[in-house]
Amino acid sequence: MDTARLLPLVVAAPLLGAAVLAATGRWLPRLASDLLGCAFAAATAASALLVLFRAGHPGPGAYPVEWVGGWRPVGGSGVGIVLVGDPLGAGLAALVSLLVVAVLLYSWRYFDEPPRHHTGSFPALILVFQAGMCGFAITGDLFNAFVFFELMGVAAYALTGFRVEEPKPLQGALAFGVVNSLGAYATLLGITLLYARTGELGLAQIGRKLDTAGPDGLVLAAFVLVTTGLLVKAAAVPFHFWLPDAHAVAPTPVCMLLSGVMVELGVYGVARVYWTVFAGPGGLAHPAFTRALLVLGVLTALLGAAMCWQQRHLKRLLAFSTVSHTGLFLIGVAVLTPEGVSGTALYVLGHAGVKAALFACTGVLLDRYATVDEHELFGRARGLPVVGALFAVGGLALCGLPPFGSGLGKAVTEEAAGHTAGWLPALYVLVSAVTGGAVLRAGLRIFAGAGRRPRDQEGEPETTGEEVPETGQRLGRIPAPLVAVPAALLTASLAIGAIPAVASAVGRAGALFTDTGGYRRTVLDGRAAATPALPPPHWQTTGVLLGLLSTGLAIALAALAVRHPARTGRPALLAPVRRLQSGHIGDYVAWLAAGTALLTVLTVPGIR
Amino acid sequence: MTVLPYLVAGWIFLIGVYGLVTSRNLIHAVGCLAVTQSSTYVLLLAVGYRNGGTAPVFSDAPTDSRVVDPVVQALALTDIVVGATVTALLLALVLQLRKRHGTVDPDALSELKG
Amino acid sequence: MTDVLIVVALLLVAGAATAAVLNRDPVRQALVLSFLGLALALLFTFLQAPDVALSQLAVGSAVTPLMILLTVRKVRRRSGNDHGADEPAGRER
Amino acid sequence: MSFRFRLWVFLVGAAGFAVLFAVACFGLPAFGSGHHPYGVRAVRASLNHHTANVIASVNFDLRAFDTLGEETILFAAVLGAVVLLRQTQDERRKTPEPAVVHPRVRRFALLTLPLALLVGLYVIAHGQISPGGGFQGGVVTATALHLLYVASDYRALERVRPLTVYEIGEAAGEAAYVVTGFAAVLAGSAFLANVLPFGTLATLSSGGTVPLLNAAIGLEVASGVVVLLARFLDQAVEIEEPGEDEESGDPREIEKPRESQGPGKPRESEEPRGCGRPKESEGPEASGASRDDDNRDDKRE
Repeated sequence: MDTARLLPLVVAAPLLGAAVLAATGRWLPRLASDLLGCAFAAATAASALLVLFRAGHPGPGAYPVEWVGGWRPVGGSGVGIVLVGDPLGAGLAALVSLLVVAVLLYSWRYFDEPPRHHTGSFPALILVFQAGMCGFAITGDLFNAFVFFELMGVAAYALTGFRVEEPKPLQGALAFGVVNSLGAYATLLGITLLYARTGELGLAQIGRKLDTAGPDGLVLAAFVLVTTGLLVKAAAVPFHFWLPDAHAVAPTPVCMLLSGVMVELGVYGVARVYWTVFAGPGGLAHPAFTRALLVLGVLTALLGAAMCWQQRHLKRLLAFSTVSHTGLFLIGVAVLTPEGVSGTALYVLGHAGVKAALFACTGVLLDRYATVDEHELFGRARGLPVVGALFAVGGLALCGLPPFGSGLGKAVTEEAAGHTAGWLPALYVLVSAVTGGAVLRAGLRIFAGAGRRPRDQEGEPETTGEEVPETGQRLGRIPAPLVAVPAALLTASLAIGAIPAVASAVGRAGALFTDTGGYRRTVLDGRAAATPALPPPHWQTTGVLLGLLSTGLAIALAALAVRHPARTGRPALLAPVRRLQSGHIGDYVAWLAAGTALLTVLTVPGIR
Repeated sequence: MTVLPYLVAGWIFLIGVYGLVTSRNLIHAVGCLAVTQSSTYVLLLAVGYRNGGTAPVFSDAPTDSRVVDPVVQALALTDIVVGATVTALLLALVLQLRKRHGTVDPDALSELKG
Repeated sequence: MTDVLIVVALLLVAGAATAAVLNRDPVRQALVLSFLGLALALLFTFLQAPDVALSQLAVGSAVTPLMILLTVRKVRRRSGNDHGADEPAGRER
Repeated sequence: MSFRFRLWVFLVGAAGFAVLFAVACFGLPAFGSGHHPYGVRAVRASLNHHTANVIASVNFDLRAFDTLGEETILFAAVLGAVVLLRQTQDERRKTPEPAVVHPRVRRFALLTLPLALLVGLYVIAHGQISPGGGFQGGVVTATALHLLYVASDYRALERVRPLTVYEIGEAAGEAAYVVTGFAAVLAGSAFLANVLPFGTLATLSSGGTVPLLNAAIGLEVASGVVVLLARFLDQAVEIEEPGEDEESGDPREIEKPRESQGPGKPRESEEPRGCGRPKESEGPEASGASRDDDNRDDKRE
C-alpha cells in the first residue's frame, strides 16, 4: 500500500479509539480502558512514523501527498482536501503521537478515580486531542486547518477543566476557551477574505492565485486575521495571557501536552501559512513578516522570562517558561531561512521532551505533598532523590546544555538569528539562563533545601501553589510510570541532540519546508520537489560555548537566588507587568484586539 | 450595497468583542462570543452570494441555472456546529465555576493573578 | 427586490446582534439571541442558503438560547437562597 | 486592570481592526459579483456523483474530511460536557417534583412531538436531495424529544431517554463515519472515497456514500444533542450542591417568555403534571431505563 494512504489514518485511528472508548468505557475496568487508549495512540504513532520514514527518504515525489476521498486535482485545481506528509508536518504528527503515548502511560496510575460510569472519558478526550493536533500538522487545506484548530481547542478546554471540584481549573479553562475561540473566529474571517479573493481553500492553491496579483489591503487583512488566531494558540505577547492561567491549572498529564506540543503547533501554523500562502510576490513582503514576528518574539521571550523568574507556583513557572521559549521559536521562524526553521524544529523537539519531563516531575510533587508552591515545599522533597535529579537535569537541558536536543536547537537557531541581527544570540542566552535558572532555583530549594527559606511577600497579587492532589489521596510510594516517563522523555531529548542523523533529517525537513514553489508543485502537480543541498545542522564551537555559558549563568542565578531570596525575589520594577496578568477575561480579550492592531501596524509596510 | 454585508459582518464581530470586554456576567460573555461568531457566518455567505443565483440544490436534471457558491455554505454549516458546541462547553464551565467560586462576575474571580 | 430584502435582513441582524450584546441580563440576552438566530435564518434564506438557514434556526434560535437559560436557572437557583449558601462550597477564601 | 484602562486598550485595538477590515471590505469583489472557481467545480463534481444537494456533496463527499473533524468537535464537546457537568462527590440528586401542566399545553406538545420527530427523520433521510441533512435533522429530532418535557415533566422525559443508549449512539455515529472511511481504504481507494454506486440523481439512494455518512452524522448529532441537553437539564433540575435549598424544579419559570410567544399555550388553569400519564409510570421501563444514569440509585434516598 502506498504510504500516503496512511496519512488520513493518523487522524482517523485515534478518533476510532475515542469512539470505542466512549462507547465501552463504562463497562471496562480502568486498566483495560487505559490499555486500549495506549494501543490506539501507539498505532497512530506507528503510522505517523512510517509516513515520516517515507518522507525522509527521497523517492518518486519528495514526500507523501494524499487527497482525501481520492479527489486528485486536475490541472492544478481540485475540489478535495489534501494531506501533506512533508518531513516537518509528519514529524510533528509523530512527536505529538509519541508524547501522547508517554502521557497516557504517565496517567496510568494518575487519576485515582475517573468519573464514575465514564471511565474511558479521559483517554478518549486525549485521543481526540491527539487527532486534532495530528490533523492540524498534516493538513494542506486552510479551512481544514481551522477545523482541527477548533478540535484541539475543544478537547483542550474540556481537559483543562477536567477537575471540576476545583475552582482554579475552571477559571483557567474558561479564559483558555474564550480567548482561543475568539482567535479562531478571527482566523476564519481571514480565511473567508482569502476565499473571496482567490476562490480557493487549499494552501498551495491560495498561494498560487495570490501570486497572480500584487499585494493589497485585503491580503494584509487576511494575513493579520489568520495569523491572529495562530498567534493566540502560540501564546505570543500580547495574546499570551490565557496560557499561564490554563497551563498552571490543567491536570499534569494535560499540561505535558499543552506546553509540550500544542503551543508549538501555533508557531508551526504561522510558519506553514506564511511559507505556503504569503511568501510569494503576491503575499506579504519578507522584511515586514520578519519585523512583525521579531518584535512579537522578542517581547514574548523577555516578558515570559521575567514572569517565569517571579513565580512560586511551579506549574505557573513552567508555563511562563513555555511562553518565553515560544518567543524564541517565533524569532527562529521570523528570520525566514531554512536554518532558522530547522533550528526551531530541533528546539521544539528537544523542548517538548524537557518541558513534559519537568511537568511530570511537578506532578509527582503535587500528588505527594498536595502543593506545588516553591516556598511551601522548601526542603520537603529531600526524600525523592531520583525525581530531584530528573528535575535538575530537566532544568539544565532547558538552559540549552549540550548535548541535549534543546541545546542543539538553541545553538542552531541563535546562529541563524545572528545573521539577521547580531544581538539576538545574546537574547537566546539571557532567556535560556533566566528560565532555566528559575527551574534550577526551585529544584535546589525543593529537593535540596538549599539556602534560606524564602519568605512570603506582602501586598502583591500572586498565585500560590496550594492544590489538591490529582490522585485520590496523597501518594505514599511513587508509582513507577511517574518516574519512568520523565526519564524516558529526557533521554529522548538527549538523543535528539546527540544523534547526528536526527539533525540532518531535520535540516532536510527545514529546507523542504521553506521551498514555497516546491511545496506547491508537489501538492498540486505531483512533481517531486528537488531536495535542496544544505549543510545539515550540527554542533558548532560557538553553539557549544554559548550553551555552556547560558547553563553557567543559570546556575549562578539559581545559586544567587537561593542565597539571597529577598534581593532576587521580585523586582519592584516588574510589578506593573505582573499586574497585567489579572485573570480577567475582559482584559485578555481587550489585549487580543490590541494585538491585532499591533500586528497590522507592524506589517503594513509589507504591501507597498 | 456592494460592501454593506461585509461591513455588517465586521460590525457584528466588533460589537461582540466589545461585549466580551465589558461583560460583568460570564454567561453574558459566552452569549457575546456566540454573537461574535455569527459575524463569520454572515461574511462567509455574503462572499458566496451571486446576483440572481439560486440555491445549489437541483431538483432533477442538471440545468444551466446560476447558483450561489455551495462551498461557503458547507463551511458555514460546519461553523455553526462548531459555535454551538463551543458555547455548550463554555457554559458548562461557567456553571461549574459558579458552584465553586460562588460568582459569575469576572471582576470577582481572583484565584489566578500575577 | 431581493436586494431590498437582503438589506433589511442585514440591518435586522446587525440590530439584533447589538441588542444581544447590550442586554446585560442573561435571560433577556438569551431571548434576543433567539431573535438573532431567526434574523440570521431569514438572511440566509434570502442569500439562497436554505441548508444554513435551517441549521441556524435549529441551533442558533433554539439550542443555544435553551442552554443559556438552563445555565441561568442553575445559577439563579443558588443566588435565590439565603446568603450563607452563596459562599463557595466547603472552601475558605 | 481598571475598567477604564481595559476599555481604552480595546478601543485602540478595535480602531485598528475597523480600519483593517474596512480596507479589506473595499478590496473584496462587490457583493454578489465574485467569481467562484471552487464553487463551480464543486457543482460539477456533485452532479457527476449524482448528488442533487450540492451542499451535502461538499460536506459528505468533496470535503468529507472537514465534516469528520466537525463531527468530532461535537463528539468531543459532548464528552467534555459529560465530564464537566458530572455529579461530584459532594453533590446529591433530588427527585424532581411532579409539575403542573395545562391540558392544552400537553395536547399541543403531544401532537407536535411525533410530528417533529417525523420532520427530523425526514430531514435526515433527504439530506442528499433537499436542503437539510444529518445536522439539521439531528438537532430537530433531539429537540423534538424534549417536547415530552413540555407535555409532561422531567421524569417522563427521563423514561424515554435512557442516556446510556444515547451516549453509545453518539459514539456509534462517530465510529460509523470513520469506519465508512476505512471501508473505502479496504476497497482499494482513498480514505473516505465515494466507492458506492451513485444511483439516480434526486432519489433517496443517490450519491453513493453520501447518505451513509449523512445518516452517521444524523445519529451522532441527534444523540449528542440529547446528551448535551440532558446534562444541562440534570444540573438545572436534579443535581444539588451542599447548602442548596429545596426549590421547585421547573426551569420553565424562566422560559415563560419563550413559551408565551407560541400560540395555544395559556396557563390559566393548571392540573398536577404527571397525573395524566399513570400508565407510563407503571411500565417496565420505569424501573429499568431511568436508572442507567450516573449512580442515581446510590444518591437518591
